[in-house]
Order: sequence, then C-alpha cells, then structure tokens
Amino acid sequence: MENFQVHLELDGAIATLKMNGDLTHTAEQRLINAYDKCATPKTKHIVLDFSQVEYINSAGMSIIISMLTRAQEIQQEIRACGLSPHFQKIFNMVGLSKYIMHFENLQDALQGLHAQKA
Amino acid sequence: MENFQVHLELDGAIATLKMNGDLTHTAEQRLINAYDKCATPKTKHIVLDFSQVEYINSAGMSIIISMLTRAQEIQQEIRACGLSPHFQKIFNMVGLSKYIMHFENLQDALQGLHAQKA
Amino acid sequence: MKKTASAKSEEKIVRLMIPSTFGYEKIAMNAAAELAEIAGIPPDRSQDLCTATAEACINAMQHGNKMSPTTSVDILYYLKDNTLEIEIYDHGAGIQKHPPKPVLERKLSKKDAPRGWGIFLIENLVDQVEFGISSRHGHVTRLIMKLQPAEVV
Amino acid sequence: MKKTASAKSEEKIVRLMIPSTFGYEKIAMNAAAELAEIAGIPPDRSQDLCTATAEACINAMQHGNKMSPTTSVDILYYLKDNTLEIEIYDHGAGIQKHPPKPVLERKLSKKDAPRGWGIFLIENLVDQVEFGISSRHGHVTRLIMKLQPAEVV
Ligand SMILES: Nc1ncnc2c1ncn2[C@@H]1O[C@H](COP(=O)(O)OP(=O)(O)O)[C@@H](O)[C@H]1O
Ligand SMILES: Nc1ncnc2c1ncn2[C@@H]1O[C@H](COP(=O)(O)OP(=O)(O)O)[C@@H](O)[C@H]1O
Repeated sequence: MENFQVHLELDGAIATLKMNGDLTHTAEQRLINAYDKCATPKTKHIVLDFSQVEYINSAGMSIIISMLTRAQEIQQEIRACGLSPHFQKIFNMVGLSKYIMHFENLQDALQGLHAQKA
Repeated sequence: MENFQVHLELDGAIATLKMNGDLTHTAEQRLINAYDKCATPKTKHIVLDFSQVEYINSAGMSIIISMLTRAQEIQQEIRACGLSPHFQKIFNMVGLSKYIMHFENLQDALQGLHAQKA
Repeated sequence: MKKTASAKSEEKIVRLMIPSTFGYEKIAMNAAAELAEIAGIPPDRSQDLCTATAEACINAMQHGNKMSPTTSVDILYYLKDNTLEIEIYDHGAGIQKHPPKPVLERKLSKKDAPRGWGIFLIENLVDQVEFGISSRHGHVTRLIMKLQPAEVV
Repeated sequence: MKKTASAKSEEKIVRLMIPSTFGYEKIAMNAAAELAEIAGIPPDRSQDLCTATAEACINAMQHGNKMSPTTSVDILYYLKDNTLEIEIYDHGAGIQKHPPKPVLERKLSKKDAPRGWGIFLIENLVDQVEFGISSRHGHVTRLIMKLQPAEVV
C-alpha cells in the first residue's frame, strides 16, 4: 500500500502540486519526481496543496527544504495552502513560513498569481 | 473527562436525543436520565441522533435495547439518524433495524413526524 | 508496504498492553485500524476488525481480568503475508461454554438481559475467531482477517 | 476519567512495542492521542505530543535500532495525576552529543544537510524532554506533558 500520492498541474508559469497521504520518508521519491517536472525557469510559482496531507514528519520537512533550495536557485516562488494549524505552527518553528507563504485554500493561493498572469 | 453528552429537545409529541461522544458503558446513566424525561405516553416519537457519535460498543447496544423495551411498553416509536454505514450494519446484525427506522439525517427523520403533527 | 510478487515479506509483530479500564480498548482499536491500513484492508472491513477488537478487549477486561485495573490485557498483532491476526490475552480461565446466539426479541420481552452481544458481534465481523488457553499468557481470543492477494507491481 | 478533588487516582500504564519500520510510529502517535484525550489534554497540545512521539520513535528506529526490522521500539505511557509521560526505548548507545540547533538558512545554502529537525521539534513541542540510558532497556527518550489541575466536580 502506497500512502502518498502527488498530482501535478501545470498552468503557464504556475505549477500546483496536490499531495495526498503522509509526507514522510516514503514520499520523497514521488515528490522529487513531480518537482523535477516543473523545476524549470519557465515555472515561476509552485503551489503546494497540503489539504489532503494529514501527517508530516521531520523527513517530510527535509523534502520541502530541499525543494525550496532548488526553487531559490531558479528564482521560483513556493506557496503553500491547506496546512492544519498544527503544521502551520511547525512550519513556523522551522522557519519555513518566512520563505513559503501560507494560504487557507488553493483558491486563495492561486488568486494573486492568476491576476499577475492575466 | 466525560466523553458522552446527550441533549434532549422536546417538541410536542416528539423528543429528539442528540448524542455526542462514545456510546459505551459510561454513557448509560446520562442516556437513561435523558430518556426518563420523555418516557411518558405524551411523547409518541423518540428520535435518536447519532451523527456526533463515533463509537458504539456492545454495552451501548444494550442501552438502546433497554430503551426500546421501555418505549414499546408505552407505544412509543423510536427512530434513528446519522449512524455511519458500519453502525447501520451492526444495528442490522443485532436486529434493531427491524424496530428502529434509520434516516440519513435529523431533518429526514423529523419530516414525516412534523407532517403528522400538523 | 507494497509487496512484489517475488519478495517474501517478513511477518510484522506489534504488541500492546492496556489496563483493564473501560476506554483503553480504543487504543487497541486504533492500532488495529493502523495495521489494517498498512495491510491494505479496505475501510469497511477495517471497521469490522476494530469493533471486534474492542469487544474482545472489553470481554478480556470484564470476564477475564474482572476489571482489576492493575491487571493488563495484552494484545498481539501479527501482520503476515496473507492474514492480519490479533490475539487478545487475559488472565482468566476462559469461556467455559460458548454462549447461545442472542435473540433480540427475547431481550425486548425481558426474557433475557439486554446485554450479551460481544461474542456474537466478534464472530460476525471477522473472517475467523478462535478461543483458547495458552499456558504462558492465559486466555486468548484470536481474530483473523484474510488479506487480498498481494498486488503485483 | 473524571477526577474528584479528594480521590487519588492511580497511575495508568500502557505499553507498546513496534518494529523498526517506518510507518509503525503512527501506532505510537495514535496511542498518545488517545491517552491525551483520556487525560483531558486540549487538541492542539495533543497534536504537539503526537508529533514529538513520532519523531522520537523515528530516531529510535534509525539511530538506535539501525532500522533492523526485527528490533523493536518499546514505548511506555504513564498517565499520572499531573503528567502524561511517554518513554521511547531503543537498543542503541544513545545520543552522544546534543545536536546544535538547526538553522534553516544554513540548510538552504547547502552548508548543512536538509535533515536534522527531530530533536529540535521534540524539544519545542513538549513541556519537558529527557534523554537517558537505562541498564535494562537501552536508550530512552522521555517526553513529559503537564496536565491541567484536575477539575473539581
Ligand atoms: N475473555 C473471556 N473470559 C471468560 N469468559 C468470557 C470471556 N469473554 C466472554 N466470556 C463469557 O461469554 C459470555 C458472553 O459474552 P458476550 O457475548 O461478550 O456478552 P457479555 O459480555 O455482554 O456477557 C460472557 O457473559 C462470559 O460468561
Ligand atoms: N535514539 C537515538 N539514538 C542515538 N542517537 C540519536 C538518537 N536520536 C537522535 N540521535 C542523534 O542525534 C542526531 C540528531 O537527531 P535529529 O534531530 O532527530 O535529526 P536526524 O535524525 O534527522 O539526524 C542524529 O543524527 C543522531 O546522531
């Protein structure tokens, strides 16, 4: 049983990564593979949708940090949405909230971006 | 920490018992106390709202059976709503579904009754 | 937990000890649910297993351990290739005589007590049930759920 | 679990053993959540305790038991009058030197590896943490959550 899936949606300069399941060690390969597909300067914004993620552990945080490192190298912005208050707190503790803005839901996360695009 | 609450609403011949928490041994006294308040021939219909009940064990089933025994003695009808598919199956196994009709939600359970009342 | 057709996956064992106090059976249920998910058991069958596990724990607390709060109920979970097995141990003498099938109408007419559904539920919810006495651990109720054939990946 | 001002409630002990396999830490988390509920710990603090428990289990599997799937992580839960304590045991030599506080910017600039958040999270999420070696059980991480004063009923 694989308990992590990721679904990538590309829309111009915006890539949305919808995750489902537990963001832990076992998620690494799938998430990296998905990010590889949008790790190009053409993609300016990455939106991580956590609304279907129930559990994130320190290994999951490390995957996000690796992704952020790569994104910064190509001037990509990463946004997040759907984190529970508990994991918003953890993002804050680790310092990720300084670099990854959090929105309540996917619509809010995409709103400003689509305005830019238009 | 008390993990079972019951809220009684009386409306003419209809009594609604909204339960919240686990329907187990520890629920017995509270549920019986609530039923005592509507165990009169004036109340013709009892609606048990299980939508906020997550766990029912065999002791909880026994409490419902005791209540049904008393209700039958005074010609009260008992209806239920909000049981999960799992507990609908258990009600069916035990035979309770022959005596207690189940509705998806409280509104559906009350609908026919209010028509009768009017 | 993805299995390949060739790989022989090892047995996984989880062990839990809870006090004979009502409410603590939920810990045993949650562990059953988690293992059912790891084993790929579908949600409805997982709930069946959880209810059966809770009832076996409650019987172990009540009839086996006589509600002594310092006597534990021991639960062993075995995740094997084709089954998830849960053994619930208590320190009593075990079931002397299999109880007759409960009949709701006898209870509604007060011929029988309203209680007495535990074993009936257990037997109807899992694929196989065994009751036994182990010299080392006391009385055991063994619940067995069959797993679907491993997906080939 | 309602406590009265006068009644001295007894300590409750729950014990769990899981294999050193990623994913099984969720069983330990769920047990922590259930005990937190019994203890009346509010949901946000319960989630803190669950995350800390999971991280301590993962460290026990990785660094203590070197991911040997047949070596178990043992978890003891003590529900006392004023605290909920969780001890996570592994069979390793323990933490040799307390790791320095991780700094995100050092990780983003690749000066440090992206990992290394477990102990930092544990220490920030529970009221008290202790690391130690027990001659009987091996290395232990002890997580302590303080309970609110018992409600008078
Ligand atoms: N673990 C056990 N040890 C000894 N006796 C048991 C055990 N479990 C069940 N029994 C016996 O079987 C009877 C029926 O059990 P059950 O169907 O669960 O209903 P109930 O517990 O409500 O009586 C019990 O009354 C008891 O005599
Ligand atoms: N149970 C343990 N036994 C031995 N060493 C440990 C244990 N837990 C943590 N450590 C040591 O502390 C270091 C930091 O742990 P942690 O903060 O959880 O980050 P990570 O596990 O990602 O390295 C580990 O790399 C390891 O050397």
